[in-house]
Parts: sequence; C-alpha cells; structure tokens
Amino acid sequence: MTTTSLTPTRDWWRIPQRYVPVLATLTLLLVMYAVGVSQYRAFSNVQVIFNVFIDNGFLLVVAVGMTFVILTGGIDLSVGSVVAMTAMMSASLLQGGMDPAAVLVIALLVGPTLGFLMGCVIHFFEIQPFIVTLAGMFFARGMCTFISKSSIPITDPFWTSMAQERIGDPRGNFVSISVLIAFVVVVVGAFVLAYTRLGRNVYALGGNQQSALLMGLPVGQTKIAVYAISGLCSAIGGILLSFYTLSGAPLIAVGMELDVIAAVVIGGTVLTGGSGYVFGTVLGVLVLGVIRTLITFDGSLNSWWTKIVIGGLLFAFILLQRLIGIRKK
Amino acid sequence: GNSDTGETPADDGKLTLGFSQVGAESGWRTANTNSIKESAAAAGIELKFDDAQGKQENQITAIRNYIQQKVDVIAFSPVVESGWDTVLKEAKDAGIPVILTDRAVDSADKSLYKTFIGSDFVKEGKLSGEWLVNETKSATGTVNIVELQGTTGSAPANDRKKGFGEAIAANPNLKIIASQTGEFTRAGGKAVMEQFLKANPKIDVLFAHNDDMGLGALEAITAAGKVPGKDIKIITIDAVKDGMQALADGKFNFIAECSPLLGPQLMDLAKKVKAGETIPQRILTEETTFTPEQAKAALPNRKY
Amino acid sequence: MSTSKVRWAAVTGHSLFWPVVALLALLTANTIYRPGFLSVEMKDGHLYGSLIDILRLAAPLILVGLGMTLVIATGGIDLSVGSMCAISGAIACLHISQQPDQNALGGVLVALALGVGLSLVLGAWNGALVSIIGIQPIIATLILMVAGRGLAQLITEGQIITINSEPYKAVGVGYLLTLPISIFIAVGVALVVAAVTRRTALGMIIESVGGNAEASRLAGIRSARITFLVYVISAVCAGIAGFMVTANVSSADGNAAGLWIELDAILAVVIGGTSLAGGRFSLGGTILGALLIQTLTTTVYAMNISPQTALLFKAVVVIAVCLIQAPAFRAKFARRGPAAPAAPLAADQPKEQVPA
Amino acid sequence: MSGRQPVLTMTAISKSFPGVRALDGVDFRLFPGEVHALMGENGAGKSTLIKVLTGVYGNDAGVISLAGQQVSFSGPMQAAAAGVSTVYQEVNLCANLSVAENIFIGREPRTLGAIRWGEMRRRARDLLARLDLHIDVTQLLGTYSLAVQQMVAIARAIDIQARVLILDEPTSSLDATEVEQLFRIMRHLRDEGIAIIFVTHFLDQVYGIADRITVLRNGRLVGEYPTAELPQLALVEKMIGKELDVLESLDEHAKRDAREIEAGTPFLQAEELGRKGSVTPFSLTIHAGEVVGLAGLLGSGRTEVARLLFGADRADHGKVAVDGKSAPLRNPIAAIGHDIAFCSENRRTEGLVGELSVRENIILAMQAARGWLRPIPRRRQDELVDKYVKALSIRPADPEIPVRNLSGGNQQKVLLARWLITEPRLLILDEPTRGIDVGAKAEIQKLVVQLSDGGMAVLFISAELEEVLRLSHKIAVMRDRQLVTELVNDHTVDADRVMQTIASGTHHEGPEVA
Ligand SMILES: Nc1ncnc2c1ncn2[C@@H]1O[C@H](COP(=O)(O)OP(=O)(O)OP(=O)(O)O)[C@@H](O)[C@H]1O
Ligand SMILES: Nc1ncnc2c1ncn2[C@@H]1O[C@H](COP(=O)(O)OP(=O)(O)OP(=O)(O)O)[C@@H](O)[C@H]1O
Ligand SMILES: [Mg+2]
Ligand SMILES: [Mg+2]
Repeated sequence: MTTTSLTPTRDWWRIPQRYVPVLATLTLLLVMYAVGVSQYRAFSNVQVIFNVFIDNGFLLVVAVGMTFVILTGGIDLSVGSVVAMTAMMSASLLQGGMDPAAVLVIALLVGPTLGFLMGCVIHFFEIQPFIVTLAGMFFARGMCTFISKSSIPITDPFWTSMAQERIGDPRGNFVSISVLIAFVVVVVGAFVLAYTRLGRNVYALGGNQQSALLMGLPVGQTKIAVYAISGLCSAIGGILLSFYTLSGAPLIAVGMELDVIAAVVIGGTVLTGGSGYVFGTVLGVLVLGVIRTLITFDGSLNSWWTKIVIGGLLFAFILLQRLIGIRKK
Repeated sequence: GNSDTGETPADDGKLTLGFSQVGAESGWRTANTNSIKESAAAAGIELKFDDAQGKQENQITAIRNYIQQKVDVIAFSPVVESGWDTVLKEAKDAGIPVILTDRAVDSADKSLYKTFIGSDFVKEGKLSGEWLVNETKSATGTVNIVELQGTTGSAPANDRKKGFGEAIAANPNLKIIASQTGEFTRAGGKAVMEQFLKANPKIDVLFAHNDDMGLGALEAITAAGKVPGKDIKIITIDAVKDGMQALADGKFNFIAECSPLLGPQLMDLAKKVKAGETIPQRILTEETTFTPEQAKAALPNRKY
Repeated sequence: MSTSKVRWAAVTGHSLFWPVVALLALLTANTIYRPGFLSVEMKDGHLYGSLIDILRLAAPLILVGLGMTLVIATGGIDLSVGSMCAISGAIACLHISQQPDQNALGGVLVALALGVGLSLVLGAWNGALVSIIGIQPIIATLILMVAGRGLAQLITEGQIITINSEPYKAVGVGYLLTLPISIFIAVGVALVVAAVTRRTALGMIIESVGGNAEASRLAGIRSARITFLVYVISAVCAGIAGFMVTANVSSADGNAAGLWIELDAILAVVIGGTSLAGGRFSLGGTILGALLIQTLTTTVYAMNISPQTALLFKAVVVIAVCLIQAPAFRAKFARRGPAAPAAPLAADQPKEQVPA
Repeated sequence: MSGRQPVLTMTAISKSFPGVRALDGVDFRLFPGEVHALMGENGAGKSTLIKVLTGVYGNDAGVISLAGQQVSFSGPMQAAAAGVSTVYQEVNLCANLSVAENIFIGREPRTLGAIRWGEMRRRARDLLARLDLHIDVTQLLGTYSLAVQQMVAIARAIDIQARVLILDEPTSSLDATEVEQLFRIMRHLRDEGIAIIFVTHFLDQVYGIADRITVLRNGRLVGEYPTAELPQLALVEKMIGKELDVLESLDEHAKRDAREIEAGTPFLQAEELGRKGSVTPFSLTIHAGEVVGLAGLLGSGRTEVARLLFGADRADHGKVAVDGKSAPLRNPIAAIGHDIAFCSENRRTEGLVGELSVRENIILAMQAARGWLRPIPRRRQDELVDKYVKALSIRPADPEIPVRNLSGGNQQKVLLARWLITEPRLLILDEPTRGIDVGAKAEIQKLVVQLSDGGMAVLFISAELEEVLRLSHKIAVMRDRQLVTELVNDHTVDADRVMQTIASGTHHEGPEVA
C-alpha cells in the first residue's frame, strides 16, 4: 500500500526542525559566555551568571507574557509602561500607608485588567494589536506621571526584605527572591503552553486564526486571555522591579517593550506566531543580559560605541542563528 | 578588549575607578563624560566606563559587575533618585566606596555612599527666579512668564521648577501663564514656544529648564516677529557654549550655570576616599550665574 | 431609496471618513478653546498661524510615514527611521559646519547629497537583512535603530552641532510663495511616491508581495528586490525628514532628532487604513494620519494640557479614533442605535476573511 | 422517508455579501442516517449554506432548526458542541501543529487539566489507521501533502460524536483508493444514524454514495431529489440550468494522435532532473503542441516534478534544455522567461493574492514579466480581463472585487486566466479541475485541447485518471517520487493499465517511450 510510504523518512538522530532555532540560540549563548570567560578573568565567577538573572528577572517575567502574545501572532507594546505603572502604583499606595498584602493584590489586578480590556478591544472591534497596545502604552505611561511626577521611594519592611534577602551558597554567591519568582513564572508559563488547552489554542491561533475558528476553538477567549496574561506578567514584572529598585519612578522601563520583543524573537519565536518556546525566551533574555555584561566588563567603550557594539552583537547573533538554522534544514 | 581589562591588578598601586554614566542624551552629558575621561587619564587612574543608555537597570548591572571586578572606587550619576539601596549595600558589603555625581539618591541610609558631588538643581531654579524678581521689582503690572519644562518626571525638571516657583513667589506680580514640557530638546522648545506665542498675546519672560530648549524657543520668537531678550526676556540654565553665545549676543538675559566639569574634583575625591581620608557628605560643584556682560568675558576661555 | 442617502453611506463607509472627522473635531475643539486658532495671517509675506505650524511640523512625519507605508504594505516594518533621521541630519550638519562659508549653496547641496547617500546605504543594509538574509523585519531594523543612534552620535561626537546656514535652514523653516518650503517638499515627495507606485505597477506589486509572498514569487515577481526597494525608499524618506528636523532648529542633535518618530509613523499608517499585516496601502490615509497626530501634539501645547496628563489625553484620542474607525465597532454601535439603518454594508462584512 | 423527522431543517435562508446575493430563500432538509449530496455549480452557494449553518456567517433571513429545536450558532465551536461536525472546503487546519493535535485540539485527553500527549498520539494513530493512513502523527501537519491534510481534517471531523457530519468537497485532493476508504467510513457512520452532508463535483461519487440530492443554482434552491430518481444528465442540467452540448464532449474518448507531434522538435527536455528528498532524477521530453499527463497516487511526486520544471524548487541534479539549448530553471522568473507557466494545485497559498481584485490577480504574471516600470495600460488590462472572465465564465463577472470573495472554483479559473494571458509555450497545470463544476471542467478540458492544437505544450496533472487519459498524448507514471515509465496514450492504454503500472511500478508490454 502506498500510504505507508507517507511516513516521513526521519533519521532518529536528527533534531526536529522546530527545535533548531532554540538550539542555535543556546549554542551561541554558550559561545558568547566562553568568549567572556576567556577575555576577562572575573567573568567566570558564578555570581556573574547569578547577577544576569538578578538584573533581568523582571525582564524574564515580562518576556514570558510577551511570548504568549507573540505566539498568537499579536504584539504587546504596553508592557514597559505597565511595568512602570505597577511599580509606581505600589510605591504610591505604600507611601500612603496601605497594607503591603493589599498593595500586592491591587497591583496584581491592575495589569491584567488593562490587558483584558486591550484584548477585548482587539478581539471585539478587530483593531490591530499594535495600535491598541500602543494606546495602552501611552495610557499606562500617562498614569505614571499622573500618579506622581517624581520618583517615590519604598520603605516598607516587607518590600525591603524581599529586595535585600539573599539566597546563596556558603561561598557568598547568591540570588534574590525575584529570581526564584521569575523561575516559577517561567515554569508555569512553559507548562501552560505545552500542557493545557489554553496553551495549545495559543499555538493554533498563531498558526492560522481562520482555521482555529473553523476548528471550533475559542478564538476570542484565547486572544483576550493572552493579553490578560501579558498584563499579569507585566504586573508581576512591575512588582519585581519595585523590589529591585525599592521605588517607583515615572520614567523607568522606557523602551523596555523593545528589549522584551527582541528577547522573545532572539529566542526563536516567530513574530507571525505559531512557533516558539518559553525556554527560547529565557535564552533570549540571557543573550541580552550577557551582551550587557560583556560591555560593562570591557569598560572602555565610548557612549556611542556602546550602542553600535550592542547593535553589532545583535546582528552577529541573529546572523549566526540564521546560518545555523539554514544549515540544519 | 585586551586580556587584562577585566581584572584589577590589585597590587600595582594603580587606582581603578568604575564609572557608570546615565547616557549620552545631551551635549552637557557628553561634556561631563569627556571631563571624567580626561581627568582620569591625567590623574593616572584606570577608568572603567559604562554608558547605561538612560536605564537604571543597566546602571545597577554595571555596578554589580564593578563589584565582581573588584574595582577600588565606584562612581555613578544615577538615572533616577530612588532604588539604589540594594545594590549600594552589596557594594558596601564588598568594601567598595561609592561616590555619586551630578544627581543625588534618596537613600535614608547615608552610609551607603561616601559623598555626592554635583550641582543643586533647586538652587539653579532659585537663582533664576531671584534674578527675575530683582529685574522686575519696579514693574507695576503683572509679568507674564511661560515655562519650558524638561522631560516630565526627571529630577532636573522637577527641582528647577520647584526652585524657580519658590523664588518668584516673592513677587505677586510674577505669574506663570503656561508651562509645558519641551523634553530638554531644541525642537521641543521651538514647537511649544510657537504655540505659546499664538495662544498668549503678551509674554514677558521665558524660563527654560535648559539652554537647548531656550535656543529652540529663540527661533520661534524670532519667527513671530519679536525680539528675544527685549520683547521677551529669556532665562535658562546650563551655560553650554551655544547658550553662552546667545547670552553674549543679548538674545538671552540670564543663565544659571550647571557645570559638567566634574572630572578633576571626582578624581581627587576618589584618591582621598581610597586613602581613607574623611570627606564631606555633600560637595557642590563650583558654579556661577551669567549676565550678558559676564558671558562676553567668559566666552573665549570656556571649554564646552 | 434616495440617492443622497446612498451617497451618504458611501461617504461614511469610506475608510478615511472617521480620521477626517477626528481631525475636524480636534480643530473645532481648539477653535472653541481659543477662537483665533484657525486664523492665518500674513507676516512679512509669510502665512503665519497654528494651521501652518501643523502642516510644517507634520512634514517630517508625513515623509517618514510615506516610506513606512510602503514597508508595511510588504508586510514588514521599519523601526530604524528615527535613527536614520538623526544620521542624515547629523552628517549634513557636520559637513556644513566644516565649510568656510556655511551659506554657500554648493556646500549645502553636497551636504544634502551626503545625507541622502548615507540613507541609501543604510536602507540597503536594512533591505539586505530582510530580503536576502531573511531576518524578521522588526528585528532587522531594530539593529539599526539601536546602532544608528550610536552612529549619529559618533558623527556629532555626542555634541549638538549648531550651524548657521541660510540655505540649509530653508529646508526646515524657509518660505516659498508664502508657504513653508517643508510643506512643498512633503507634498513633492508624496507626489513622487504616489506616481512611482500608482503610475507604474510598483504599487500593485508591493501589495501583491505583502498579500501573499509565495504566490507572488510563483507569479514571477522578484519579491526580494521589491522588499529591498521599499526599505531603501523608506530610508531616503527618513533621510529627507532628517534634514527638515535638523534644519528646523539649525542644529543636529544625534540623540533627540527623530526620537520616537517610528511609533508616530506607524500610528499614522494604521490610522490611514493600511493593515500592519501588509497588502493594500493608502498613501493619502497616511498623510491624513500624520496630520491628525501632529494636530494632537499641537493641541496639547495650544490648550496647555498639563504635561502630566498629556499622555493620557493622547491615549484617549488614539483609542477613540481607532475604535470609531473599526468597522466592527461601528457595526455594533449602529445595531444598538435607535434609527441607524445606514450601515448595513459594514454590518454585513463577514467576521473574518473566509476564503470560499 | 416521510415518516421520519428531519434532524436538520433550514427554511428560507438568505445571505448577501456586498454586491452578491449568495443565498436567496433556500430550504434544506437533512434526515438521520442519510448521505445528502449538495450540488451546484461554482458559486452556487453550497459553502455559504454550510457556513451559515455552522454560524461562521450570520444569516440575513431564515430559520434553522436542529432536532426540532430552533438554533442559531455563534460559531463552529457552538455548532460542534451541538453535534454538527464540519470539514470545510479547502483544508482548514493549523500547519504549525502536529497531526495528532490537529485531530484533537479542543478535545484533548487530559488529567487535571494537563494534556496527555501519549494517549493523544496513540488515539490519533488509531483513528488515522481507520482511514488507512499510517503516518508519524508527531510531525507538523504542514510537512504533509494536501491530500494527507485533507484526510486528517476528515479524521478530526469523524472523531467528534456528531449527529450531523458536513463534508465540503472532502475528496477534491484524494485519489481513488482514499475516496473508497472515506466512503467505507461514511457508509458506516450513516448506518449508525448519522446524517451526512456531502459536497462534491464528482458526479460518480454522488451516485456512488448519496441517498438524496439537493441542487442549488445561483443561490436559489432548484429542488431536492432522491438519487435514484435523478439521472446523471438531468442532474447536470438542473445544476447548469440549461441543456448543454458541452456535456457530450465529456463522453468523447477519442484518442489523440501523437505521431506527428513526436516528429517535431521537443520544446523542453529534462535530463536526470532531480532534487534530494523530493524527486528521484527523471528524464522527460515535452514537444510543442503535446499534452503530457502525469499520473500517480497522492504523494507520488507529481507536484514536485511540476515545481522543478517551473523552478519553484531548485533542482540539485540534472539539466534542462529548452528548444535544444541548455536552460537552467533556477527560479520561476527563469522559467517564465522561457515561456513556461504554472498553475499551482494550492491556489490559496501559492496562487492567488486574496486581497487583490480579480483583475489584478489576472494580470499579475504578465505585469511581473514586463517589470514594474512598464505598467500594462488600463485599457488593455480591461480588455484582457474581460475576455477571460467571459471565456472562463468567472462569476461574479465584476473584475474589481477582491478575489478572496470568489467561490473556490471561480478562484481556480482566475488563476488559470492569469497564465493564459501570458501566452505561454508550456503550461503546467497541477490539478486545474479540482473543485470545479462539471460545466467548467468540460470547458477547461476543451481549452486544453484547443491550446495544444494551437501549439502549446501542456503538462497536465490530475487525480482523475479519466481526465488524464482523455487529454494526454503521453502519460508519465509516477510512483514513490520516481518517474517509473512513460506510456504513449494509444488504444492499448486505459485506466486499468495505468493503475497496474502505478501498482506494480514495472514496465508492461506495449509501446513505451524510453
Ligand atoms: N466572504 C465572502 N465575501 C463576499 N462574497 C462571498 C464570500 N464568500 C462567498 N461569496 C460569494 O458567494 C457566492 C457563493 O459562494 P460559495 O462559496 O457558497 O459557492 P460554492 O457553491 O461553495 O462554490 P464552489 O463549488 O466553487 O466552492 C459566490 O458568488 C461568492 O463569490
Ligand atoms: N511521506 C511524506 N513525508 C513528508 N512529506 C510528504 C510526504 N509525502 C508527501 N509529502 C509532501 O506533500 C507535498 C505534496 O506531495 P506530492 O507533490 O508528492 O503529491 P502529488 O503527487 O502531487 O499528489 P497530490 O497532488 O494528489 O497531492 C510535497 O510538498 C511533499 O513534501
Ligand atoms: Mg464551495
Ligand atoms: Mg500534487
């Protein structure tokens, strides 16, 4: 019977095509780390790696949310502003003497609510996500300056302890609590995408919205859900940022959305949707973190050369990733 | 980079300074960076310089990396005032002294840094206001002021506005009739001023939070057929070269200086801190104010 | 059925009807706030007034938006236009500042040529990344968005280059036949782009590539070339916008010139009815979108809305314009309204595009 | 039948699209345990009726009731929940998900909310085995051929516990064996009491399986008939609305004379042309005025051969000569430069640009060949488009509407028109008659004959062997991505013989071309 010949001839050792981008990123990340270690002795300290996580914990959380959105083929430009708004709001509420637990609850509600509303507008009124979330970005940033035009310090003991608690080994290497929270978010995000209906609907939606609709999937709910999830992740990211800086500042996290999108895409997620993994996003965030670390370790770059070098590294990275991807095809 | 840039040669006696700059967002900032680089070289200090591209996260990253690299002294110009306690504690625990430049932090625990060297933005605003109060003390009617603010939410914008407001409260005739952000840029200053001019038939004074916005506004005023410096008096802050030139030409009326040349003082302090000398918690940069005549005199030998 | 009703339905159904309404609403609000807003007077042979300001200040955004429209029509996006503005402005000002006589027309022309030339190179770089190497446009242009600012500052050495050149200044604030020259430039470029896309087959081919790249390839279209071309066009438009931005203030600020203009340009394109997914594009819509955005900004200044709430105001207007423009929103709204049977056309649109 | 209650009734359904009245007061009844064929020409409104039923479109007027209850579904999700399971025309699945997921998404087996992947794969394998399809269900769907995808879509639909199963042209890309497989399952489901709506343009299939037939024409109901009482010719006349001479040509099995063509110079010669992982190197010669048919089962590599000859994929082996001169067909542009044209079997993803108008789609290839700097004058465009809209009777005849609003069959005609106006010397047609109604099909067949008589070479790929036999001078038989043999289409060749060749893959006695 000829139908048997339809079984793809696949060598068992061949990596499935869909994992290639992520693996390419991983390989390049390791190469970059090796370069750092060979150039700068202090680079090999374990704490350097931990610092990358400490300094990018909130970015990681936000990027997980963005992964959901991009997988559906959408985009969320509001994340940076929502992060800032959450931090700003927490700081302002704490300053007003509110109970930290209540502040946490409120802060964690506002982001997803905004996300939910944006999702509804995108779905029901069929307006392009880029525009809706751009308006969301203006709105959230406007809220920041509306709350206060100068930064508000946080002195709350709970916040302070969350910020300064060090979880580490006897040799003095440590991570912050934020890193653990970020890890939990990553694991939950990965699980939801791989093992729940919602997660699979996200992929289906990104693959072909029309088909998803005709297959009877809850397209609307899924779409709204991803923006709410992204809002939630931004809110968590905002809280982590307020732990990280112990303050809320109106101008913080400006332009963060581009970093987040870059991280997600470098991690192998396709902007048109339907293909990508949370693990890739983790790698993408690490790539950005390691590039930054390399530049500070060098410490001899001019301000403008810093930008050019970041652009150059980004280019080299994407080019290599692309070449590896092509070869494996 | 060459293979030893990442480590501190702990024993060759050469002092290593890690400096994290805000960014390169203005000519002022560039002059500041250059001053630091030049004076480090002159003082024989090894400088590890990092540009944070205007992001606090990046500055914190940089400071953490300086701690890993075990530099002798860390200095930085904070992007924002708040949010430094955690990383400063880490520096303190690692035994590395920290010097703040240009902008302050709002930490309650003053032991987290050795000193803060920089201008006083409130004072700059105040000096501008006081000059105006003095200028207009004979005025009988109301004096209409328009204000070009810096980037909304930034420390210099907040403080200069505050200082200026406090000073002009002394004269009830002085009234701010419009206040908008010009984002610290010439284009912003010009666009906002154009609308101010159309909306308000009588503007007597312009207060701009920096020279660049003032220079932009200058063009708008000229285009509207008014004479800057006469029909509308212009007060700005910074005293960069173009601003000083305008002042000398009589187009501006007053500039409160905000000097970017912190380098020599910073290197001096770094050495003292390293040697364990006690130094004051707050050091003001040597700054002054300029009137057109003073500007004419000072212009030939200004460095930036 | 009266023909006037049909005609009315055709007008309201037009994709640019609501942006026009929004623009008029903003202008009206301004006029109510300050009756003199719309007045235009003659001053030393120049027309002078807020409306003229809006046109003049919108000119760079229109230019960038035109290029962006073509890029978006192919299904791409160009984030690097802001940096391009800064670079072309910087190189032009640098060249002029080095001339012994800054007012010499020759020097200025060379400076403009340098700026356009550099834009061509950078546009080719973007185009090559997207069309030859196949990098996703948003990332490919992100590279130059980041590195381009560095390049601009490298050119200016981080300083603001101030020039004093009348011919160059004319690009930004000069007048011709009572109107600002920048308006003529914007209109001129718009006409050229319109002619190049609509008088030749380029427009249709761009739409075809954006609508279905694989089908276009199989129909014998050199998709890669077209993609390459639109990034170059976009870069040149941004480069010319860079001249205007810098000439406006007679100085090149590598950091601030063209900052965030990419977002405004994309917004203008979308308000103008071009889908970010690519395909059909409307140059007129983009121009209208740019005017709307500039009017919004001017409104904030003119009405003296406090900077602290200005962004909220902008957010509200943007979302309102986009909502009211969305057929789905109007359909839902019309159904609820008491007597509004005028929009069966829109209401009938299938929820999604369902190929048979 | 009158004693039973219909499971589904649709009464006076109307639906308009801008400028088109797709359905106009259509009634439809469906009884449990029957296969009901929905027939009509391209654009008659079949797919629209189905989409109105499942809530993809809202209806302007009319009532739908399911099992006696009035319903109005908000979308396929609700319809499926109420027991209406649908395979839409054109495969509507997600190419980026695995085969198993495409079957089960939305209904995955779960414990505590977590998907049980292992079980899902096992069940997917079992289900596909019922359709005699043995493939790796963990692979992405997009890596499989259209035919496989169609089978997967069917598998998805029959796994749902449905009362009503709707199949909109499910067989258009299946070969005979698979169609038989599908019919077996349909009969089985029918016997279980499930009501099945079946849309197809293959009349034989209708008479092979349907119990009753509803005919639509131009959005109106023509009538409902028991299959046994409606002879084939009468059905066609009802669909078309007039008696057609064209139909006679359907039965004309005149073999075509190949000898004089062979004598001429070959237009294209492929020598050991091949591509790793796609087609084993093959040699093929096509003469001017010759129709070469490609026969083979699905996945046998016919499309690949066509793509290599058009340069859509790049060959990594062998060479091609056009007019005796070496012509490396590296890309479509090179092929078009040698006057080769290619109508892809996948009109939606590889053929048309949905947003562009019918006119723009038709002139696209010609314009591309001229380059963008030399636009075709509008007058000339309108002339050309008008001519072909008439010649191929594309409906609606308004060339300015977006092509995505056309029905499936009319879209196919637009694609054909695009290439015909370029006046190619070799026309490659990959499944040009798929999803096309009988009238149009006959017209396309006539067109192929006409074109080849006029000196055009045609490479004709079709799942319908009859069609290939009727039109071809020469038949190349493919099997397992290999061109196994070429048969001169003379009196000794018939469907059985070709089937045997496909099945055995060996040479048979009789004249052959090496
Ligand atoms: N989304 C749409 N927008 C506008 N018109 C449409 C749309 N879908 C279908 N039509 C029109 O409705 C009519 C009926 O189309 P439908 O798809 O139901 O035909 P069909 O009978 O399924 O034909 P085929 O056999 O070719 O698939 C056609 O004239 C078509 O052009
Ligand atoms: N066993 C297989 N494994 C993976 N992909 C396959 C397999 N068989 C076919 N395909 C893919 O399906 C597509 C179509 O297959 P092919 O061109 O061989 O079919 P065909 O002979 O043209 O039949 P039909 O036109 O009826 O689908 C090709 O792109 C091929 O990559
Ligand atoms: Mg159909
Ligand atoms: Mg095929």
